[in-house]
Amino acid sequence: MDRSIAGDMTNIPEEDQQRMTKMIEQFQIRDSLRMYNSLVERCFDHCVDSFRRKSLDKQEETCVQRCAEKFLKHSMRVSMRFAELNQGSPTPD
Amino acid sequence: MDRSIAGDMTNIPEEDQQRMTKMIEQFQIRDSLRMYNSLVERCFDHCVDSFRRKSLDKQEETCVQRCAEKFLKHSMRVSMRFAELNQGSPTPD
Amino acid sequence: MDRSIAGDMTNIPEEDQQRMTKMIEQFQIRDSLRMYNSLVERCFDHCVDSFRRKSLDKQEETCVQRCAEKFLKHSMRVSMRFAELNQGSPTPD
Amino acid sequence: MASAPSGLDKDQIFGMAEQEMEYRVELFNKLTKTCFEKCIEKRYKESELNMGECSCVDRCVAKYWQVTSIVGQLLGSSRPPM
Amino acid sequence: MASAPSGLDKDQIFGMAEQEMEYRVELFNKLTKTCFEKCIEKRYKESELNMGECSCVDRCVAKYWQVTSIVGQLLGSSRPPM
Amino acid sequence: MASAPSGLDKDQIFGMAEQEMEYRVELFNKLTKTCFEKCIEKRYKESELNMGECSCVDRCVAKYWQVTSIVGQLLGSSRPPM
Repeated sequence: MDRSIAGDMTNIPEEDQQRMTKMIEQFQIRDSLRMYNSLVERCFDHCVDSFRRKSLDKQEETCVQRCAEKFLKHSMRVSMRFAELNQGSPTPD
Repeated sequence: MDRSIAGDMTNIPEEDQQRMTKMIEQFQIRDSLRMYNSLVERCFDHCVDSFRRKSLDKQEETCVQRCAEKFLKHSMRVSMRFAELNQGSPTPD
Repeated sequence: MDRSIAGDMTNIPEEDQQRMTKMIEQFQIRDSLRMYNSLVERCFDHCVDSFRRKSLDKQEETCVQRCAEKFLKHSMRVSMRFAELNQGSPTPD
Repeated sequence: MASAPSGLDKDQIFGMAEQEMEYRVELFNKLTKTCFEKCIEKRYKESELNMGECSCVDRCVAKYWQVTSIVGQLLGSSRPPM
Repeated sequence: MASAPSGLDKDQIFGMAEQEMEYRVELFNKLTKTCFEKCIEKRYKESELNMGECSCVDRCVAKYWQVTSIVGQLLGSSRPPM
Repeated sequence: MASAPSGLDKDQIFGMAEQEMEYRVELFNKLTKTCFEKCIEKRYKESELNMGECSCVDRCVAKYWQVTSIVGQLLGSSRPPM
């Protein structure tokens, strides 16, 4: 997803490249923390509906685990398809 | 919506006004990009439910178009009413 | 919720502590404004469904008031439980 | 706002202005989204707002505004931060 | 981007790059969330995507992309800001 | 954190601290919203939490916390980033 930005970086001074790299890193950290939070929210919401105990039972635990794994696999697949579409349609300005 | 901030800008130095103007511009760009993203999400969600083909059929396309146009008109109407309410109730501190 | 960050602040210079304090303050303001916005959205959504008049009727008003109060009490309870869990499981690294 | 002298305070002023704008934009966006969901026919037969939708939207905005001030009072300020 | 000379403009350039990244990340996240809701079986019998889910996801992404460009055209640019 | 010497690194440290706070605030907000939806009676007959709601909230927070650590393990850290 950083393709066009990376492309723009070839003819700018090194200090700017460093600044850009830092910015991208900060973005990736923030994005992965957000993803973590929404993964927890989504899988909790789908898998936990009973509050008669204060611990997850085995079924809920399995559900959460599969939900999270499935979401990650889904996310990777979307990411691949998304990249293909980005390449398939080069910016016509 | 920038009424009160703009009002405050009359008696501050020019460099600060420039900084404020830039900030407002950045806000407007960010906000329009977010609006674009949520418009796509909303109209896709309302109009596309079948995944037996990889292209939108004519009906889905029309639905998306009307959805987006309707949302924009709705948004303008809300914006007008919102501005009236802001003016109708001057800040009583 | 600022426990670990505050802990880290004991052996850093005063100017950094000030910077950190400001950052935390900014966070708290932003967070309380966001909370305010989502409280309005949630209670409006739960309590207002008729649009034959342009003013809230008594029933809607009471509903909004209780919804908001209840959410605030709920939020405080969650905050207490959350703090206990944070203390109960000290960082194992 | 105009009385703040030093450089440091300026950053805080701009920070506050930024947060106020963020707050207003968010309020407007939530209001727009909520009233779209409450008032707009989702079949999208046409791209215009019909009369029923228009008056629903107007009342929705007015009522949302009132909720804003009820919640604002409850949160301790005499008036929501606008 | 490479033609901007002064220091002040640089901040604006970085600001724009930041907003573009924010936009793309948000687009990707909304796309992922939406297609998960539309295509993935919520009973979670297994942690693998089955064949039906896989092809649904592929088509969902393709269609979402098309919606992106329809809305982009409507908003006045010949092409959504990518 | 205390060992970072130079000015540049400091910005990164503050950046990390900012992101950690953002993460925690978001976690808390999502937890609060989710448990409100799961546990609180939406008829709003009164503004107090009743006994059933209170115990539901307590268990909801405890279970959410457990989900946090299951997902954290799956994402590769031995412990969610708290």
